[in-house]
Amino acid sequence: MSEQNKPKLKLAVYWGAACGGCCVSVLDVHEKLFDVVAAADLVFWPIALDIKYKDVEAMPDGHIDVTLFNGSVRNSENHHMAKLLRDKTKILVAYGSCSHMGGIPGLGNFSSRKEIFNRVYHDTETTVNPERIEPKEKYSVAEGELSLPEFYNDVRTLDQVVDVDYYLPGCPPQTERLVEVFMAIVTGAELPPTGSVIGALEKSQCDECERKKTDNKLIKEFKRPWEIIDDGETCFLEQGVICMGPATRGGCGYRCINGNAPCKGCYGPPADAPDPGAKMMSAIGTMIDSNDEAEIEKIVDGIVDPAGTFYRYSLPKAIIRRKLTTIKEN
Amino acid sequence: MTEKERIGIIFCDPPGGHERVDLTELIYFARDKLKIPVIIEQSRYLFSDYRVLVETIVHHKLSKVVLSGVNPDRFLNITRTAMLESGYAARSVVIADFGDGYEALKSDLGGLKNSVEQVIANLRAEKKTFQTLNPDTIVIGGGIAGIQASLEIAKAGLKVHLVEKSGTIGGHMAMFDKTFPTLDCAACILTPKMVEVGQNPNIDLLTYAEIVSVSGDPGNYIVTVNKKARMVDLDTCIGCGTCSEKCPAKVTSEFDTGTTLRKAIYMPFPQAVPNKYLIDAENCRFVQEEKCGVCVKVCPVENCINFDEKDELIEIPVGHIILATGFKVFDATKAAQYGYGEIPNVLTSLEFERLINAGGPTGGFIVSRTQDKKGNWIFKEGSPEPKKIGIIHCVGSRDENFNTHCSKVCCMYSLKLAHLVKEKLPDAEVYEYYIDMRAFGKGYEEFYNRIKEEGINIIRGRTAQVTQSNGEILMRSENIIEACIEEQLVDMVVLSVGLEPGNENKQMAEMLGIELDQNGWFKESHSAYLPVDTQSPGIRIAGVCQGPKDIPDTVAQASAAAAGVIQNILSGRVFSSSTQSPHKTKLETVS
Amino acid sequence: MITRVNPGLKKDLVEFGLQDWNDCFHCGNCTALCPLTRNDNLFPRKGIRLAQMGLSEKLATNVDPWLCYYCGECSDSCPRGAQPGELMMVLRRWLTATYDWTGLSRKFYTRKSWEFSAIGIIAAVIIAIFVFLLPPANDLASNPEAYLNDQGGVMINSMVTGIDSEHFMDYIHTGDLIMALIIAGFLISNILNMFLKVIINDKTVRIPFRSYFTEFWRLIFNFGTQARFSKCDNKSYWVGHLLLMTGYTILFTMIVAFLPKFQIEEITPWYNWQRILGYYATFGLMYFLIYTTIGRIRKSDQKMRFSHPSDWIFIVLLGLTTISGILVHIFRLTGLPAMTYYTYVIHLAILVPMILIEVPFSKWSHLAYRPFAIYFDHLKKAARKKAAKVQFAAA
Amino acid sequence: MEFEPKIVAFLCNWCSYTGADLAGTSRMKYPANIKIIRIMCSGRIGPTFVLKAFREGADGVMICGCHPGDCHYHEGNYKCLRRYKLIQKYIQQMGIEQDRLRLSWISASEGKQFAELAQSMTEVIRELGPCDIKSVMETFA
Amino acid sequence: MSNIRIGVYVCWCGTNIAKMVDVKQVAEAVGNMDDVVISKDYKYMCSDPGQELIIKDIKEHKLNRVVVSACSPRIHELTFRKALENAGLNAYLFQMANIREQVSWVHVNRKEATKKAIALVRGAINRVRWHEPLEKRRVDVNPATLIIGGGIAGMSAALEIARADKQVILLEKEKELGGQLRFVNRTFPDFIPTSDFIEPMKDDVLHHPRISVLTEANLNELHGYIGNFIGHIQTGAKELKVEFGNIIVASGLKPFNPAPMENYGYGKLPNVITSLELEKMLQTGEIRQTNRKLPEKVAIIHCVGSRSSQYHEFCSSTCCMTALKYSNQVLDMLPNSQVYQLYADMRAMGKGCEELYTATSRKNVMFLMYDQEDGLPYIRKAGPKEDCNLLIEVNEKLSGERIEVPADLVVLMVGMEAHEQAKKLGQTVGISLCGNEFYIEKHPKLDPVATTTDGVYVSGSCQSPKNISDSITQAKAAAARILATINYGSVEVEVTTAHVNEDICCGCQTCVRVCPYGAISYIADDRVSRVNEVLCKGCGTCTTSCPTGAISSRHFTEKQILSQIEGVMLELMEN
Repeated sequence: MSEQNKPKLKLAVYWGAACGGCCVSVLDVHEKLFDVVAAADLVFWPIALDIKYKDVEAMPDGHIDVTLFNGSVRNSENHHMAKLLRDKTKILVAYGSCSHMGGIPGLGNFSSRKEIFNRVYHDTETTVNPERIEPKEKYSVAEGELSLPEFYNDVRTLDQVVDVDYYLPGCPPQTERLVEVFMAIVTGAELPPTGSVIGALEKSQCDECERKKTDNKLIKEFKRPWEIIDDGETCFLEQGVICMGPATRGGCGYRCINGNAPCKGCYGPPADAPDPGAKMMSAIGTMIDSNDEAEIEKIVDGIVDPAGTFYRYSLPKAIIRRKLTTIKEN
Repeated sequence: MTEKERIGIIFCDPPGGHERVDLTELIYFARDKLKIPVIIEQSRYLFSDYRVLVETIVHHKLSKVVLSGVNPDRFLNITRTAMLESGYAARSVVIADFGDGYEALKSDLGGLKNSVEQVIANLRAEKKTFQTLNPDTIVIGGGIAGIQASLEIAKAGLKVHLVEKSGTIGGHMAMFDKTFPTLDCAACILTPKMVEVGQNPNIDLLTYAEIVSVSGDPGNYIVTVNKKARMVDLDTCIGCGTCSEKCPAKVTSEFDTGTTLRKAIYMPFPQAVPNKYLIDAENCRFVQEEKCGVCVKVCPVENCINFDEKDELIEIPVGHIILATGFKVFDATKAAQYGYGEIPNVLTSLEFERLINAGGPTGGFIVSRTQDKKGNWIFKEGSPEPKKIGIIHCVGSRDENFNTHCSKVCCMYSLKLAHLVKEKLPDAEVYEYYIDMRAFGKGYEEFYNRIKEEGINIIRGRTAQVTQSNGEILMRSENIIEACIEEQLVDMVVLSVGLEPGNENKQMAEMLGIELDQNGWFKESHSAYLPVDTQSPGIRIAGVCQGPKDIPDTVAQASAAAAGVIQNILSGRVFSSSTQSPHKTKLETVS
Repeated sequence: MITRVNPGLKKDLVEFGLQDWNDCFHCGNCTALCPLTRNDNLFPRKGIRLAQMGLSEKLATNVDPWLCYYCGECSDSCPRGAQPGELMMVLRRWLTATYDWTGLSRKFYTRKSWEFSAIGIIAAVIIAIFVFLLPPANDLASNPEAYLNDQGGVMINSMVTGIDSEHFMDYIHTGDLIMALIIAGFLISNILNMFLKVIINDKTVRIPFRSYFTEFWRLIFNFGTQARFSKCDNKSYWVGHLLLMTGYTILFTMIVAFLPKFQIEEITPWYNWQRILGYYATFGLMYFLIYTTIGRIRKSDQKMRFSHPSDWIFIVLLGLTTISGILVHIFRLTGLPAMTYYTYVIHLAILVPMILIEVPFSKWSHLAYRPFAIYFDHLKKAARKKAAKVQFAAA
Repeated sequence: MEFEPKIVAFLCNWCSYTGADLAGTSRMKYPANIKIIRIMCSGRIGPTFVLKAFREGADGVMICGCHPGDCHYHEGNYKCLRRYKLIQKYIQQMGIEQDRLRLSWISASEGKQFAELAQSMTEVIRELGPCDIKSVMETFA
Repeated sequence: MSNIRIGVYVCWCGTNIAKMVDVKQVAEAVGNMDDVVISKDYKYMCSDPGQELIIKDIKEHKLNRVVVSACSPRIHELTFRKALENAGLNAYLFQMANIREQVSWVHVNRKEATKKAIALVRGAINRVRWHEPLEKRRVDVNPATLIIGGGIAGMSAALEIARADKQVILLEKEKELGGQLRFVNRTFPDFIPTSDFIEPMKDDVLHHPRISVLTEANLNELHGYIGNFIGHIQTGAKELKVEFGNIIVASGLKPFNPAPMENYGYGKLPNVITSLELEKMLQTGEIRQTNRKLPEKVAIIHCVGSRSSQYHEFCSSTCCMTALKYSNQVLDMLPNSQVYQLYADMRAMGKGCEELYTATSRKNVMFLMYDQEDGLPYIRKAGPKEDCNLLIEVNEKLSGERIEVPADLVVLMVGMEAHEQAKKLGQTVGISLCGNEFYIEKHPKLDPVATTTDGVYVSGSCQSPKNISDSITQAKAAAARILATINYGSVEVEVTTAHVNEDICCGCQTCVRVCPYGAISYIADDRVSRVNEVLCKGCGTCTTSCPTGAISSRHFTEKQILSQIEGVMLELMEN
């Protein structure tokens, strides 16, 4: 009875630079959606509801109780909406790897805006653009001025532009975790301190990974997953395959590992390792089994793309979060 | 000691021990004449079980036991063990041997009586009681041996006085550049130890001090030390060096073996411990002529420099003495055929050691000695580098004209020096002349093989003569393996001078009542078995003052000497058997 | 070629006066110090080594000991007190015995009784000859004036009687010649033996025939000058030795070749060449004798520290010969015919054994061996040089 | 104003820091651009510190440890060497010249070598010019 | 973190710093940083008044962090830590900035130097903010000691410790004590019968109430750490579990077997014997050939198996002198015989040894030198007509001749080599082997008896071949270390160790192999790794290798160092 009397939670879901997978993961609640709707009103969700930005702008500050913001901040629109939703929301949740750590769009930091434009609008083999037209932020037509969001040089995570209350990692986050979190909010359970990662384990993957682990982590040659005959049981690292598991939070359900693929790190680092790539690089460096300089170099060369490997989901969050040369072209 | 000494005599049964012998007369003699309270004549039962022996000793409250009879030394060990167990020193067991067996009872009873009487008299005459053992130790000499021994004892929580005659500890090792065969930098491994000595609260460091006299007995010595006037207050000096900068008096530096100059107020070397300055009174203008005093004016600390300071005699009561006085190097001027002192670029190995040392006169550059404007021969950075260097082994060692002993370390340090030359001057040619290559220790032979591969000419044959020839130096030797005379022109000659006993050894030995061997090193009490003990219990020797040795052996000896001290103090029984020779001497105190 | 080591040689060498040579640990100090040593003649160490190992054949081939003049510096600075210089001396004795085919030399060196007996017998024979065949004139003592010449000196050829006494001088001269022949015979045969051992037995060299002549001057030169000795650091030895050498040679030549020229009745004036030469020789001998005797008694010097009996016998014999010779001369000049006769007999009784024994069999023989050693050594060098040249040309 | 490189040097406590001290006590001169951070062992140095230094505006980073075989902790310096190679590869990918990061072995007695290293590193960085990574990262749009 | 109160002190060091660095400016520049309560400069911080100043300020201003910017921390870090302790503050809440060795003494531009000094001080301030109080820790030491090996070294060590009234357990794998010295009858250079001291020593060891001797015993397993070891000892069929605080390994060595060296024909030719066989003959008092005749010529060949490129490269150190000893003993017994010594270099070092060499050379001994690189001596049987049994062919180096040595008896001075069990024992107790299979010591110069495992010591010939007195010296040295720790009752262990945050550790075990001290182990039950902080020396390698950030190094935490980097790099506001 009392629950019915309580005002329903106001919920918003928004996507920045994202693939949409996160929104799908919200949809994946399936029949539980009814429970959600029973407890909350969805006040803003561009892919599902037709609510305009100006409607949101019209909301008083703190109107929305919870916003799930997925996607990273790639352009001025993302930036604007992040700020807007921050103002309007009591609890802003960075939902999914992209808003948490930059995610796959974050790999855009290996290139500058100019490089990206060149690739997309000129260099791609299928592109026919003899006039070398590029998107413009403002374009005057007869009807007036048209505008496009500004494409930023840099991809940022949500918390690099606004304050974030909670992080719900994953690419995409596990739907079960979302439901658990949501239910916790609804039932008014005591919330963890702001800034916490929710919906994931404190410990990293290895804690519950079922593969057999020993201290024999000595690597003479780095291998790609297809280069080994995986017995399905031995720790990937002990087989020479780089697995981000030790530097990645558990809670994802080990889907990759269960599917005999090493962890790529989408769930982000445990609490004391803010830069999982650096941590993993450090650990992997230690595992190289040689004291001879030339041999070490040879082994290191076996890692084809260290930056991409260690920072697949977290580049914008890394200590050095973008490639250096790009700005010079701007 | 308040409690009266209780002496017991045990007559040991003859070996085999079936026949009983009549000891009546001896027993009466012992009881009535010698007034020995406890006489045990049936020993077989006693020695059958160690516990019985202990019980008997405890029961009779024996503080000393005389073992008599035929071959009583059979039971010496067990009795000693029992005495140790009962809380007495092992030396409280003495032997009065019957010699040829019980036959003597009939033929030479008078002689037996005499011998027993004498032993007892000796025992009673021994007034030394060690129950007030002083747990402090004095270590004489602040080289690596003294440092190691002091640290070892101090780490056991015991008090050590470390006396060093120069202004800093460190000894010869501090002067070296690298150590063979690992080529560790000597300073890198030594200075932390020196700092540790300076900081250890259990170590009372007395530098610039000399031993004047020693009195007392083992366990309770009084050592009189002359603390020479440093004239700089150790507590307030902050080691800033301003005084030294301004001091006008220059003298040759002992630390750099005369290759550089130092001031009259100086710190022996930058890493010295204590890291404080001192005034060399003999060369100080103020002390000598009462003119100058500039150091006092520039010193930023008030009352730090005090010219009125006088030498001070202090008495240090200690229980043990460890001698670690080290060595002096052979005076190469004595070997006139090598022209040392006449030919400027003939150096001793110690000088060369300073020359290649990064902290040395040229900052580690190997250069020839050149003449400065005043005509002094000095090492100066930027002087021409020698292109050919000769190294002569066994200078002053293995030579009847000087020292017959082998100095043990010269072969290895010469190889090391050759290596360092090659390292610093890869194009230089090095010629080493040796007699036997004594690469004896761990990793040494391997080091020798490595050096051989570095392109150093290692020639068997002792250089007979070094002469000057048109600005170059001519070394004449026989290459024994190649069977030819080698006349080698070089730019620099390094004499691998041997080690000699220190000048003060003789006086020290007299003062302490210990012996020197024929070469002048302190004599250990048993060459194989007791390498760090001396004839005098309570005095131990460590390091090169006992005989030439390398650093690891010196360190091991220092620790071993410390072991004896700690052991004595820990056991509370002062001079256990380990301090004495196991040789048996009849009718004397055996321990 | 493999050689067997023979520790027995040591015992042999001890008999020739060997001291502590086994102390040597082969540092090479002695060789490097020696101003005379060359790459072809590494001594003393090489010799010590061969001796220590008992390689006697190699030693016999080796002339190095003769090239050493025993300045003693090597022994002085030897780090082990091994007396390399003295060993060279011992080896010279041993070599002398080795070259001597008669075996007498070995006996004289190793058995004192043999040497003394030999000296005694020869002296006795000389004295016997005089006593029985050439006794003094009957009135030699009672009527000395009769035997004086105008100048008041003794007429030396008239002081004997006996058979054919007027040919006294001829007897003596003949005796001298016989003596010279004997020693020449022994010496030459010994030198031939030396040649056999040093040159012929050494299979490693083939002496080019020409060299025998081209190198011959060295023999003469070194015999006359002792030039090598002068290279030793202490020159005073060389001076003494040269004085001795020349003096001795002069006297020897004079008595053997020119006796009739100066054993004459009249006294020649002092500036006569014979007398001047004679005085020079006497001075030379006396200088050497005094110098050596004092040195050996005081053991002042390394080379004089160890005195083998043969050294003393040599000094004593030479000394007595010289002194008796001087006395003969003085008695002659002062007109004491009887004294002249007796000292003359004594002089001969010492001189003859000395020359007969010392020259071919003992110490004095080095007079000949040394220059020959140098000669042979140069022959070998020449041979090696040629061999090297041939090899070089072939290459 | 001339470009003054900012260089962070991580020195192991036992060899290199002592070596740098020796350079000091021997009054050897080297440029003031080097700022030293003491670490117990070069084996403690990982990408985090290096990247952090670049991120905070360092134009160059130096890592110094004991010579191979001399490590106070046996083989921390080898661990460092392995990581160093990997970091080198990574920073290159991130557009930072590899010369900006240098690993050198400096023993406790090599004060002179340290001073020379500091000198040469400074020159190399001066040649390379400033590392803009800090400003680049701060530029958002 | 709000209650952090930092005091900053900039030292002039007389003119040493002040001449090149504007110390006042430094103090001012950092004075306005967050949490900095006071910032002062003073002439001599290390002097007593300087330290007093700090103590006074700590009390007055309730400082809880202190930064001193002066000389190298290697010189005065301890001094100031003590000052903090005197003021009642934990010693580790302190950081030094080295502006003397790293600034004033090496730079020439005052402005630059001042700028750098400010940066360094800022780094220190940033770092000290994150410092945590650390407590010094000690572990208790079990006063019992385990000694492995009952040779001269093991026995000496045992007696040394037992005589100080401390318990010793002595393990010997053979039936009786004595080790290699059982086979040696006299010492060099003094010819003292070894029984003179070995026998009394054995008696002492066997009788000593403080020594438990276990013969035919082996150490199977070892657990624990310094002061607290537990060993499983196998004696016969029994396995004992023993607790002790320290271990001395004195397991000795074994002689080289010359059988594989064909040139010597050992085992094939009669009358070719090893030094040990000769020693046995000397012990029985008879030296005889195989056919019972007395030998007249005895040849002794040195360096058999030692100094060889094929067998052992190292020098066995004692054989030269032993060979000289044999020469004398043989000549004493057979005065008319001839001895030949075929040696390479005569290594007569040590007290009295050169003198023995000289004395020996004066006897019937012929010294012949050979060089292994120039071919080894070759022994063959002599013909029936020869006056000897064997002939040795060799290139004699001192004469350059190829010679032949006749001999009736040839003695091979076999070198020494490590025991075959050395490796296994080393693994059990945690000592590594060096290239030649001997145990490696902690530091070849200054720590010749300790090993990299605390509480485990080596002594005697298991570390490298040694003579008697050196073995005994080493044994006593090891005993000294142990007695010192026992006397203290406890040993201090490293404060700045690593530790694992078990809430984060995922058990990936990357760290386990990284630790050079074996201090980290994986606890399977808890699925985490754990650091044994007694063994940890605080190098921090594991911290850096931990991919989860679960391990941190005390006093060198990630936060501390990263903040220091930030501080050092803070741009100075240009004036």
